[in-house]
Amino acid sequence: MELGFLLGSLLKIIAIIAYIYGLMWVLGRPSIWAKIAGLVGAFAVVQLALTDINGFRLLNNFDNGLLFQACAMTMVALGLNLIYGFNGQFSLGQWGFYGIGAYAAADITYRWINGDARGLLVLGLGTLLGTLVLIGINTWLQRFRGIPVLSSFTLYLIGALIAGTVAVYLGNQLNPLITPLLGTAGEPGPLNTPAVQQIIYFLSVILAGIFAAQISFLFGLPVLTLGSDYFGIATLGFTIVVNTLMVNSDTILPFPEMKGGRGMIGIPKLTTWFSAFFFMMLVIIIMRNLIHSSTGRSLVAVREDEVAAKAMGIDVAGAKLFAFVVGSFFAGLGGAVYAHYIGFLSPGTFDFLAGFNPLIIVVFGGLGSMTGTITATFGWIFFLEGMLRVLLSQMGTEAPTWRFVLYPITLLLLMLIRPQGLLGSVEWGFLKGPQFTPAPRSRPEPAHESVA
Amino acid sequence: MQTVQVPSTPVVYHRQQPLLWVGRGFFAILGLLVLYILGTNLIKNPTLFAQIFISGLQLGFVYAMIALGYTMVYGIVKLINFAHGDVFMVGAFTSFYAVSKYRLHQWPNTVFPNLDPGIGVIIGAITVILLSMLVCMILAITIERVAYKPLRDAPRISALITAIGVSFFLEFYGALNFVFSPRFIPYERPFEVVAWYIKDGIHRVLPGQQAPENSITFSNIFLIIIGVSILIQLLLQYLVRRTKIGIAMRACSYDRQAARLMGIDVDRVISFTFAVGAAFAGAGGVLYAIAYSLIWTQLGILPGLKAFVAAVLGGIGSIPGAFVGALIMGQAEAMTMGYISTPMRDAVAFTILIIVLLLRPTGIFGEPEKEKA
Amino acid sequence: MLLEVHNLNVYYGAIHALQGISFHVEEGEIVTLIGANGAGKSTTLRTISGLLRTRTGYIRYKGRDITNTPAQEIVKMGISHVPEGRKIFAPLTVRENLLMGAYTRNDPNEIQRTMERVFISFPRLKERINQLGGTLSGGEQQMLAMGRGLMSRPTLLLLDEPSMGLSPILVEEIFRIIQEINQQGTSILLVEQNAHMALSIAHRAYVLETGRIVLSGTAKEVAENPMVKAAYLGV
Amino acid sequence: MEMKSNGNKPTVLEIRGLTKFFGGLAAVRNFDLTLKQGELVGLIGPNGAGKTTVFNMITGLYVPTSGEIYFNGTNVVGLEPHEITRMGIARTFQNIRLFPNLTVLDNVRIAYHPHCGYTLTDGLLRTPRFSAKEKELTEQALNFLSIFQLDRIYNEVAKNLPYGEQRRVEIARALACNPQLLLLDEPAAGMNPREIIELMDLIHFIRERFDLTILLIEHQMRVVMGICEWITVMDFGQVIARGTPKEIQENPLVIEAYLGKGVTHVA
Amino acid sequence: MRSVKFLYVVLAMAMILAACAPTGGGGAAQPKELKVAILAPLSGPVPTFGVSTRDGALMAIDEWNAKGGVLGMKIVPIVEDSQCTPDPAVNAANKVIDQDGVKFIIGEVCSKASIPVSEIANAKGVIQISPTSTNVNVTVDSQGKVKPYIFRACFIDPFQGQVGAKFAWEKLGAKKAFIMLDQANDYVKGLAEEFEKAFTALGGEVVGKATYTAKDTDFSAILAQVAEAKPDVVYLPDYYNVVNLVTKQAKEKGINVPFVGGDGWDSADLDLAAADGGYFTNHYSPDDPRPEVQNFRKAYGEKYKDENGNPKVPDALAALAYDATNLLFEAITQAGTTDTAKVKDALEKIKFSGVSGQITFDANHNPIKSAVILAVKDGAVKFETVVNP
Repeated sequence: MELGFLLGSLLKIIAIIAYIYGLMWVLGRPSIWAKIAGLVGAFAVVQLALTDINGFRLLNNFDNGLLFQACAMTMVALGLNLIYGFNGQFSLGQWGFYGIGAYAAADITYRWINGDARGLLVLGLGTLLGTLVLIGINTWLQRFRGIPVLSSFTLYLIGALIAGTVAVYLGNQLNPLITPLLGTAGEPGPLNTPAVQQIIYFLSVILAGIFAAQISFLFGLPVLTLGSDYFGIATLGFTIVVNTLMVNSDTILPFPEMKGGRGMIGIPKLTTWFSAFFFMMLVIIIMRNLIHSSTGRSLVAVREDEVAAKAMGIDVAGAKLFAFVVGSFFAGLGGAVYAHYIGFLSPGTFDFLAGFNPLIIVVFGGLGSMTGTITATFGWIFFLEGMLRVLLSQMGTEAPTWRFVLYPITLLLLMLIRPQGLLGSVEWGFLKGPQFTPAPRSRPEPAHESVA
Repeated sequence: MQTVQVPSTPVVYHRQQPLLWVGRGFFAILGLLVLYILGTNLIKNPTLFAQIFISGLQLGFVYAMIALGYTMVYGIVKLINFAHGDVFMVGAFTSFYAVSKYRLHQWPNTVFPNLDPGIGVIIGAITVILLSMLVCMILAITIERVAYKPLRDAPRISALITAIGVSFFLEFYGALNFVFSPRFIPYERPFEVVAWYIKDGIHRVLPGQQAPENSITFSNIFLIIIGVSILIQLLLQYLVRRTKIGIAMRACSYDRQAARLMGIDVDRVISFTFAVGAAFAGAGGVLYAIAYSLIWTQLGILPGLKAFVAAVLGGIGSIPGAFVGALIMGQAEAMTMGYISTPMRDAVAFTILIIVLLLRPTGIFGEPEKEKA
Repeated sequence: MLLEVHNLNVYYGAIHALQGISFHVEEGEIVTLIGANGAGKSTTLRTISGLLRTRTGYIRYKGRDITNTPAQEIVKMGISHVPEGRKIFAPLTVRENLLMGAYTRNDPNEIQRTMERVFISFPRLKERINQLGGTLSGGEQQMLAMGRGLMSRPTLLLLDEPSMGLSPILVEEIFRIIQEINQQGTSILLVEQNAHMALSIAHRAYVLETGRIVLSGTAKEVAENPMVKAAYLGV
Repeated sequence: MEMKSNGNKPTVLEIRGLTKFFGGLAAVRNFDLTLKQGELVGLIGPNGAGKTTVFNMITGLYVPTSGEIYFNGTNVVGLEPHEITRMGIARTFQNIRLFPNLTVLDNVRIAYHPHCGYTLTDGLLRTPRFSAKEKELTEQALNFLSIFQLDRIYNEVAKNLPYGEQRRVEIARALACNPQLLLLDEPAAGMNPREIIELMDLIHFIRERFDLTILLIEHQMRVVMGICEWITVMDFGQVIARGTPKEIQENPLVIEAYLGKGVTHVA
Repeated sequence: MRSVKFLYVVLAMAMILAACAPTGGGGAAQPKELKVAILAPLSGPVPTFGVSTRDGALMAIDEWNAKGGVLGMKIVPIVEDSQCTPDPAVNAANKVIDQDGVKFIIGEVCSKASIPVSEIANAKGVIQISPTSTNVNVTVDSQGKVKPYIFRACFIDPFQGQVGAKFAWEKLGAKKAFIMLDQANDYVKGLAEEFEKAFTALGGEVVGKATYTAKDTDFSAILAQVAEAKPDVVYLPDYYNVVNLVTKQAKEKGINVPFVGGDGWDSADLDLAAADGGYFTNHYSPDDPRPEVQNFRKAYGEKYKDENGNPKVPDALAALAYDATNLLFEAITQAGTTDTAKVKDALEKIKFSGVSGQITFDANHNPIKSAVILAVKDGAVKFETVVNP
């Protein structure tokens, strides 16, 4: 009995990894049509498996939930891999940005379905104004040479606060124009049809990502100047501060609908396999295109040797900040997708201890390997939440207490056996960089024959 | 890099940094705000302030005992030993079993019935502490051998992940019913807590009575924690400054390769460092359990984290730094709890940490990072 | 033979750093290894003192096989390695640095006596006994490193680039002391970039090039070899 | 080697009163240097004399305590290192600093980053411009590598290369920054005599081909005396002599502080 | 080469189909077995609550099985670790519902885990009885509509808070109250808010409010505030672990104000010496001579031993889990079927006498039962008074 479940679960993990491999392989085909067909096919296969056909579903709700969690976690972990694996900045703050994204997106859609457009308006205007203000300040600061980081941080902070205030004011002014169209939750207005809700949901996910990115810009600007371990602790602090603010979101922060420690209920469950797949692929594609561009190479150069990177004309501080902001953007997207899958947010989810999970995944998969991160995320979730859960509950009522005893032991063993991570720095198909096979060339004059 | 001592004070040209005042002003305003809050409260009610200060001290000295282990281990192997807080927990549990189950704290009076009970309790309590320290040392050495040593040449992050793994393992293995059980267990103290109050001299608070208004109270636990913590600090200073193994520890943390060339068995020194840190954490665990009289398997997580933050604040790798950092953390938390709001205390503690790091990137006592290129 | 090294092959990852090196040191000799940076001189010393492992070949000391013995055992046997770049313990005082040199020894009186003897060779260290190692000047640091190496009372002293970064006057002083130490009965294996100085005090010399010994002989022979003249002594 | 007359060439680099203190210790004091277009100048002195510190200040890694550094008439003090590099100063390092886990090709392509020819958006959207420029960039990098006879190993990971090739990759990478002024920090360190001869040829060759001004730190007297037109000697952070190789070799101050009595008679 | 890879991809897709079949099929419950899932936080921040809940529920199941099961079916418990955290709880719920085909869930303990579980269970028509989740939104959705399939066995926050306030005002004659609460714990927060409302409505004054977090162990800064504020009563509606810490430290500081709390105090591990002089609202009195109570205590002690081999005394969590499980089986028996739609109707009408008193459900599926006030006095917990809803 147990053996059957063990084999079944193992087979499932292997099948998922094969799925990822197949997807990456087909996306790695040169033909654009093959790529599109592969993408659609990969989406359709799972969609089909999730569809109820005459009472039979290949993947039940349990698998479905794990799948969505894995998709959200993939975005978070890829973001962390960009920051830590590719750029070399040891960050424990990813979980905080995940939480920020989750709460920000949830607030938009929650308010929207309850007949309040302010969430969307304020955050939309805020991210827009904030971006403009940050770019403006940046342009102005370009005129100075050797400006201290703390001063520029203060200026950016003040700018962002002003932008935020203006956005809140404008949002409140504009709100009455839209509100009548929304209706209430009981009687949805014309702008609250499921189709519109999906649009708002997609907007909210993107806005949540941008919002997380902006916060990470403000936080990262001064903190990225710290040495690696110190940076790690400061970002751990960030996660804890964010968690504290979540617990106090209804007392210290003015968001009664988030209900602080009681948890935010009533978030519409708008995440579908399409949106989870869409955003995950979006993150994967952005990340892959980024890494294999010149900018991506400069990020990796910073990881390899900061001093040499400086000497190569790379703006090291800028590159670090860029990776941090993009990584946090991914985390924000992941959080937003997660929030609309689970429909309920509690600060307990964003506890700093859980914040080690993305780190464990990234190290497991192999630092600097996108493939490793993606497979490790799916493997990790389907091992811990899938396999161990299914197996242990088969083994009696006492066994489930062993889940978190077996997990660290597995962690230890894997780390001792493969300290460099499961896949090292291997990439599959699509995720590989563009390969150049140099044409044979006529050799230009060799060095020491031309002189002498 | 070889440089030359310049006899007279050199003329240093301060290069004009534009907009320097903006950043400085921002932090100055923050600082003034904190001073204002603390100052008004001090004037408004000095005894309350003193009372909060005392609880901050107690907290700080407990953190100091744990922080020492973090800072020593980090100094020598550059590893954030996340399992350290759980070693602290094991120390508390060991003393629990010694006291409640085996009545170890009563052995002097059982063996020597004529002994003065006061002295008996003292000897008994010291035995319990020593036993916990010993158990923690053995545990730490085992952890080091099994989980960290094989990864000494691997990337640093691998050892960090195993440290997290060990931490989870101790917490949840301990929570199994046949190990420590997951309960919140009331802890039987080996001796009773006596409180005193200060108002026109020092008086004892009689059981069941309230200390008079506007007085400052403190307990023997507070005195013991401060005493033991300072004793440990002195002991460690002696160990590190005067003994051969202590000097070898410093030598290893500065340059492991060179230390090996001196004939120092670096692995043994590292194990020793883990053991010493764990012993202090074990003693801390016992005192913590005695002070708060409640133990459970996850009790080490938060003190461990706070102590680690304290070590970073003080400049990780520096022993006096860990001590000072712990005291600052203790005060910051107590003051936040007293004057702002308790849930904000982690936020405030970490904000202080981040600000200190921004102003002094390697902590208060940290040595500046070496020159590059 | 005091030290015999035979067919040493050492790898750094995929890089073949030492490609079959063989040489020996007789009792009471100063033997020098010269060669460019990266030729494998320091690697040789580090292999002898147990910091690196060899894949093939053996090292014999006083007839005993010491291949791949841990560093602390090798120090106990009487081989002391003064590393390149001095590697003194900057946060330790001069006295503590010297005590670390005597780590393998236990008798405090004996250690005190050795320390006195070191102070005879390096009187400047005595003046600075309570100063932190990091605050010493370059020359003093080199003296401390050598004094520290002598604290284990070695029969064989491995010196790696003792003249590095020192002014010519100091270099001469250091080399005079090296000769003194040798005359007191300690054999010395000297690795030096300043081939001129090294050859002037050594009895025998080996020339290393990219992990191989390309030339050996008495110091005089080597110094007169035209290839050596061109590559290491020439201007 | 014939001496070129550079009297009327424009000044590329002018350093005035450069001073750097670390704590209370002066690493460099009152350092002056002028480089004219196309010159090849050597900077020598004992270890710790402050030569590398001068390099670090020119390239912006250290901010000088005082003094000015003019590059083509612009004061570069206070600029970020990458800004200085983009103005046209490139360097190599004493202890090779390649990007160890990247291929030779990527090492060079990173140097092209500031003028890669496409924007981040192009890269993210994989526009035709990205593909074209990236191809061009790679071709250019491979051509470049072939000049240094490194094209065969373009796909090797840098840390696995032998020492001499790592040096060449580092020089190639520095040149890929498209500099006007090249700073070489002990390029011959760790090379065997044959490699040193090749290196000297290489330096000559790149100087002609890329129209470079070169400032060189070196201990190998053979290299310095062989290829430099002018030499500046530093000791204890200060300049103690300047002149042609011949003058330097005969300067008693230099002999005492740096070359030692031995050098003259061996030479 | 290319075709080999393509073959591999096809193979992979086929494997997915194959892999999902053995575990994914689910399948309905066997007719002779009744599967009941117990979701409890066996790891995570509060494993002890999970263990008590699981043990309480398992004991009820064993008793029913000993009596021959429910409707002649053997009850098969499925225990899942839900960690008191939303995602694992949701996974656990999905797993038991879809993988194991369970139609009845006992759990979760924490409201923050129960709420997402309740949404899933309700959507699937699976009956969930949470033994201890006090948050209103466990049984009521965000629009204020009751979730038909979700019930709970405990008081909701408002009730206990009001009872506590009434008791403090009337029986203790308190005029000034100090409230201590954990912002992050919705149980504590809910009780504290309701207490504050009720107490001020009665005319009392809340002279201070201090918040702490569940991980705190040092309360001296808060207790200094308490001493400063000189209240007549301190309301501390937290679990016994926090109560032990706070009351002990208060005693040591010489603060002798009576503490008042909620059912979270009820535990064998409550430090009676420290909590001496305190009162708490509870579902039942341990001195209650009713056979339900006495039998339960005895049976529990026989079944579960602590690490010293002494019989364990059930805490409130175990008692409520026991009641919740019994409630469920009672309702199934009354409905005469395992059809959840019928069982839920039976539950709505049920009159059940459990350890925690007579239970009937109100319109929002919250139990209506009387509360008792217990006093901690002279090393024992004593019955003080009954307060009816």
